[in-house]
Amino acid sequence: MQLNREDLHDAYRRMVLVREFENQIHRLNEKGELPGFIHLSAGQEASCVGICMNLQEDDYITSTHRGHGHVLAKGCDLVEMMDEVFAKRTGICHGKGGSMHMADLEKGILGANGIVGAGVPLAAGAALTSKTLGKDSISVVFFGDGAYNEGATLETMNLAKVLNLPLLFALEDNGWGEATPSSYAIGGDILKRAEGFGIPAQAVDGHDYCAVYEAAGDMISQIRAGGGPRFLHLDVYRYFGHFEGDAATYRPKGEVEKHQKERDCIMILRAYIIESGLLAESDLHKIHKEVLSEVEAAVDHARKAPSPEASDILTNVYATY
Amino acid sequence: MQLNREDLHDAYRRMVLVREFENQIHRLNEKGELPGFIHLSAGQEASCVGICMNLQEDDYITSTHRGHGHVLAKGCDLVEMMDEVFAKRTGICHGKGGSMHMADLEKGILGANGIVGAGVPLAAGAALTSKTLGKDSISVVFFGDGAYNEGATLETMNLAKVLNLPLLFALEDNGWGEATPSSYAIGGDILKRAEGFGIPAQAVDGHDYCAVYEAAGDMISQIRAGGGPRFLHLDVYRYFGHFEGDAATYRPKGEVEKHQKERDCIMILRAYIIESGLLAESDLHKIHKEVLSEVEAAVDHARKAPSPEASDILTNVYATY
Amino acid sequence: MRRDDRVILIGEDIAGGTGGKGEEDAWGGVMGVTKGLYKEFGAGRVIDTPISEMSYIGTAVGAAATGLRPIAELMFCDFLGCCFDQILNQAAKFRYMFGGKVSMPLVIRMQCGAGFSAAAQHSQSLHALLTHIPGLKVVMPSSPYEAKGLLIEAIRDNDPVMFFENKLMYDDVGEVPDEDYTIPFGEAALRTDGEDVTICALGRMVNLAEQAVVQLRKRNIEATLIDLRSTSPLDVETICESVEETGRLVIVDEGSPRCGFAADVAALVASKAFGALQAPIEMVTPPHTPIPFAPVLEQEYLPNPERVIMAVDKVMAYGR
Amino acid sequence: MRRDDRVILIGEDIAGGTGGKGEEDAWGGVMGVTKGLYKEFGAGRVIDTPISEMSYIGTAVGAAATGLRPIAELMFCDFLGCCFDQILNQAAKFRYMFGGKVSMPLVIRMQCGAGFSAAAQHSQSLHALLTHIPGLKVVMPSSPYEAKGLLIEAIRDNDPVMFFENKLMYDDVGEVPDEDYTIPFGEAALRTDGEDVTICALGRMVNLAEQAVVQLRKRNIEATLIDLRSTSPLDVETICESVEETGRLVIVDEGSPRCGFAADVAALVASKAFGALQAPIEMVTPPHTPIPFAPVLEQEYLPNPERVIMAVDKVMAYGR
Ligand SMILES: Cc1ncc(C[n+]2csc(CCOP(=O)(O)OP(=O)(O)O)c2C)c(N)n1
Ligand SMILES: Cc1ncc(C[n+]2csc(CCOP(=O)(O)OP(=O)(O)O)c2C)c(N)n1
Ligand SMILES: [Mg+2]
Ligand SMILES: [Mg+2]
Repeated sequence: MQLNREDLHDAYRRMVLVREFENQIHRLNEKGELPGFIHLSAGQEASCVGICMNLQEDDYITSTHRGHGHVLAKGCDLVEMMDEVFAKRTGICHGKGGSMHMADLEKGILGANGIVGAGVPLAAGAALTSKTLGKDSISVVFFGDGAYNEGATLETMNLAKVLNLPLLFALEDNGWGEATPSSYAIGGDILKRAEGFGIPAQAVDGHDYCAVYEAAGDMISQIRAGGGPRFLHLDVYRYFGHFEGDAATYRPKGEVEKHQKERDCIMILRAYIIESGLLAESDLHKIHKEVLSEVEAAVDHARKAPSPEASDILTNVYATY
Repeated sequence: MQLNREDLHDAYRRMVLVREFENQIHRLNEKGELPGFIHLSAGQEASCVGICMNLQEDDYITSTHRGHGHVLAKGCDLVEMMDEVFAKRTGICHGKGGSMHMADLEKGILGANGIVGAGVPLAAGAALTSKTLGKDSISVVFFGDGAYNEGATLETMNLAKVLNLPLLFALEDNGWGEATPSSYAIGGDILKRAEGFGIPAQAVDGHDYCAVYEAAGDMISQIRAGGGPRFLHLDVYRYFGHFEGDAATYRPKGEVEKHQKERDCIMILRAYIIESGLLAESDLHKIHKEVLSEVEAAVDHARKAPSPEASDILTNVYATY
Repeated sequence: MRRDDRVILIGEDIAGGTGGKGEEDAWGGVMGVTKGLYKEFGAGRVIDTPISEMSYIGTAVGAAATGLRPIAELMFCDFLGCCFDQILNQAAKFRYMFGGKVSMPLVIRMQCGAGFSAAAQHSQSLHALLTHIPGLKVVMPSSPYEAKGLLIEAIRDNDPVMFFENKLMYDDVGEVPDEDYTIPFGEAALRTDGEDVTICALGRMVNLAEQAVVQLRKRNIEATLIDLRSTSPLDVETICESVEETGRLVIVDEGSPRCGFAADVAALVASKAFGALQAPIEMVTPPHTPIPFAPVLEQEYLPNPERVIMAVDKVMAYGR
Repeated sequence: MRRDDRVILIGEDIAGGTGGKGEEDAWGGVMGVTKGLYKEFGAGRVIDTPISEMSYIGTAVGAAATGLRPIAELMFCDFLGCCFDQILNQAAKFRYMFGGKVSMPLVIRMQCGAGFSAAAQHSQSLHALLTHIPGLKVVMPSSPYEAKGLLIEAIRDNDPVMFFENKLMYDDVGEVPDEDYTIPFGEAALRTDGEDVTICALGRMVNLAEQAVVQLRKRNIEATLIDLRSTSPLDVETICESVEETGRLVIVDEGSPRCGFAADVAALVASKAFGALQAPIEMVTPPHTPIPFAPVLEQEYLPNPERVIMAVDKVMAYGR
């Protein structure tokens, strides 16, 4: 695999953007500035970015309750997203959706989703659109280890196989569905289950951006070529609790810190880039600084942005009534 | 395996009973005597009887829309069943259920079910009761190839594995879900899918009573011993249309007749019994005659039985209101 | 479908036989409604699915959000339980949750209605459940003419339309023009016009109420019979205007009574046209029980013209 | 659970951490309601499940039919969409379909309610959907005292009970006796007694209506405030008796208005106590929209004491 300088620059920037967006949200939430339920994905960046770097603008994704990374990586606008978590009228959903429902259909983003597993058939639908209209676009469904046990997910693995849909199943296994370990909740073997539905499946280290990028790239080319659905199992780790406020005592003490020190996905990519010589430490530093000020600026924007008007409550229920 | 004379006698009788019950219903329905949707299982008898011959009275089963065979084999009363399809007050559900909802909780029969796949979690529930109360009883869920693609089924395969429930998944693959072939609707390999959930799985020729009896017997002992769920794939064939009234033109012409001539499950058992010398042809003939007159008598009973009273409509909605 | 190739059909056995060795278009849906479309449009646009309602309804929802105009068939509305999330939380809410940035040109066709002795799991009329959900449109035609006009409207509409077809009406015969026409939602139709009492109904209940109206006319009771056509949007105006004239309201509905559609209309009138009401509102519905199998019980369960007449007599007698 | 070992708990993260390397009873449900029970009763009776609502709710249904008394937790009632068939077609109908030969001692606990900015998929109050289904009982407590009495009643009841807990009320504090007591379903409680107007509500809405009642009293308007406690069975008698006295009815409900619970009560009164009504029935509910995320919109969405007062003023002003 040969990653070029530009791609690496872009990938690194996106990963840092997701990370800093999440860190910022965490701080804002602790200060009590943000309403609603918030699920952060910090730690899992190599997965969403590694996959989305393979996608075209007209490809589709569906995401989860833990969706900031996916939608940022696919191209949601940072400022609009920040406005949305601040519940502002200028937000990407005009303040009606919030953290769990970020969407941008024009960029192929069918939305984060508060219902575990619900994004899976929706992504199959987007894939059916591509197939029916003869487009070469594909769909990616991001879902968690917990969602792997939902009927909607399992049914759709079969349906996607039967209809030979251009769909990548991206299972982000962070080891937990809320407080329940995936080792408890998933019966059998993860890859064999997917293969049992006739879907070629592969595991990849979700902390290693390059490995994700490559594995997803291979699968996506196969899918784009009409090969039907593929299944990618990504081993990832989330740093914060299940949602903001979760003390996460179900994890052994020190696990997070150990992980951050040894297996942080940004750290690993950073080391790779520097070793490859394609970008210098100072370039990465600069990216980081730029991202930080972008995020800061977004927060400023969001704080000042107007709230929805009371009358907005009645709009957009129907296209026509 | 050593099947004794008594068991074979009983098995043969039950299979013939199911067959003649179904044939009778078919004729009655053609004459317009029966209300409602009716799904017949004639042709598939070795499966339900071969499995139920391994069950105790306190074991549980759940069944499907095509449930006459399952519930007869598990011990539902013929006369009460006939009364029920005739919509009589003396029916097994007092005329409120009909063909699709035959149940007898006292015999461990949680009901036929009009919703494809719905019996699967219900059977898991019965298995959970056994496990929680420390009983050695187990549950069997009968379901079709079509039901194998339902979320309720797939979720429950995982749940049963995770909770290590005493549950036998009995997939009766008659090749069709309504008019859709299982070869089209099932992605991947049937056994591998079950194994992917961590459930030991095996296929058996569902036309061969002895093979079914033995395979199910092995699995049921393992389950009873606390081994957790098992999965049995039974290849079967239905003679009538999907429901009464279906011309079944999706099947190639002559397929049914060919099957009846070459692979009929009663014919195969008959040949085995005679060859084994345990029962004579005349014994079998006698069984057949007895069953026929039993079924006739049930029809007579049902014809004369009283219809429900109008006031019955309001009873049994709640235990207490 | 000829007019717009973004229109697709998706469901179980809507062709019937896809991939098999026998006839590939054997069924055309469990009632043969879509028969022949497979032959004309092929497996790419008339899509037989595995028995996986959550998945194929969700697929239709996702397809609708991304540019197709899917018509999904759910066979029996009783199966809503197997795909409800995709309707309740996805199709109905996408447009609102996403700030109006998406359209959902989706139609879900499904059978409803008792009378075939199909028992508790194949006879329900669950339009009230869907009417309760903001973001959905809910339609139930009362004749072949209405069915065509409302279905074409549904296909061209950009919101999720839940289309109920009473299974007892597939054999109904009626005048239907060959050409395309649409019937707008939320505009009720007057079947009969009379000044003594207003009767509101939907779907097959309209025809049953009409039988009552004919009987009543012989006794010089003149009823306005309103075919509501859609429950969401609902033509509240026409109902209230009629009640302003007649002062009496009877609602006939086949759904369960509690939090049902009859109650919905009654409540609207009791709050918006109370001043005009001269008698209690009468609701003719089944009892609050599951649907029994036995024909004698099922007939007891269903509304019928006699009960409509009794209800009218009751409101006419009030206060006189 | 101490009293009867057939009582089990089943759901997602009701222990929280089962099988993991950290704390095994980390959560006790998403709101910590069942915390501690795992330690007392163990994994055999406090059962963490995979995220598979259809399956574990169905498992609870099957277990209830065969002798256990399961209390399943659905976390948010919004997730009804993922297990609806087992409630609509199985739990609710078993007893009837099988001719009375089975009991279904099942409780499903679930959160409802907006006010946490949890947006459209985590804030709904879907009691009307379940009230529409014959065979279910539906309960919503209005205080800690009520919650305990109604929950114990639910556990001992032999029918499927759908138990709604408003997520804004988990921190409410109130007097709760230590000993066991039960509160029967279908018997409403009078919070206040007054002769000018009847106000009916459920759950959190009772408390909100009480604030309105206190305000109204200052203006010498005396309201009877009825806490209905359960929607199915419903205490129609108490409602109608009160309306016979006051002649005026306001219903406050957090569910969607169309085919909702407020409409249900209004329709019952408009048909059964019409003669007593002196004013249109007023319903205070959210608008017919999904639930918005932004707090300003969510406040606009929810009923509040001011709107209750406005509704009372309206019915009081009528005809004067
Ligand atoms: C249908 C449904 N069931 C349960 C929940 C509650 N819930 C929200 S997130 C979550 C865990 C999901 O686990 P996983 O899929 O592994 O995603 P992760 O949170 O680890 O990213 C659960 C149970 C839900 N939102 N929807
Ligand atoms: C949830 C649900 N979806 C669809 C149906 C309609 N239906 C009834 S039987 C059937 C086919 C079932 O196929 P299979 O499981 O193979 O059983 P078989 O009829 O072959 O015995 C279908 C689709 C149903 N009853 N329930
Ligand atoms: Mg996870
Ligand atoms: Mg089959």
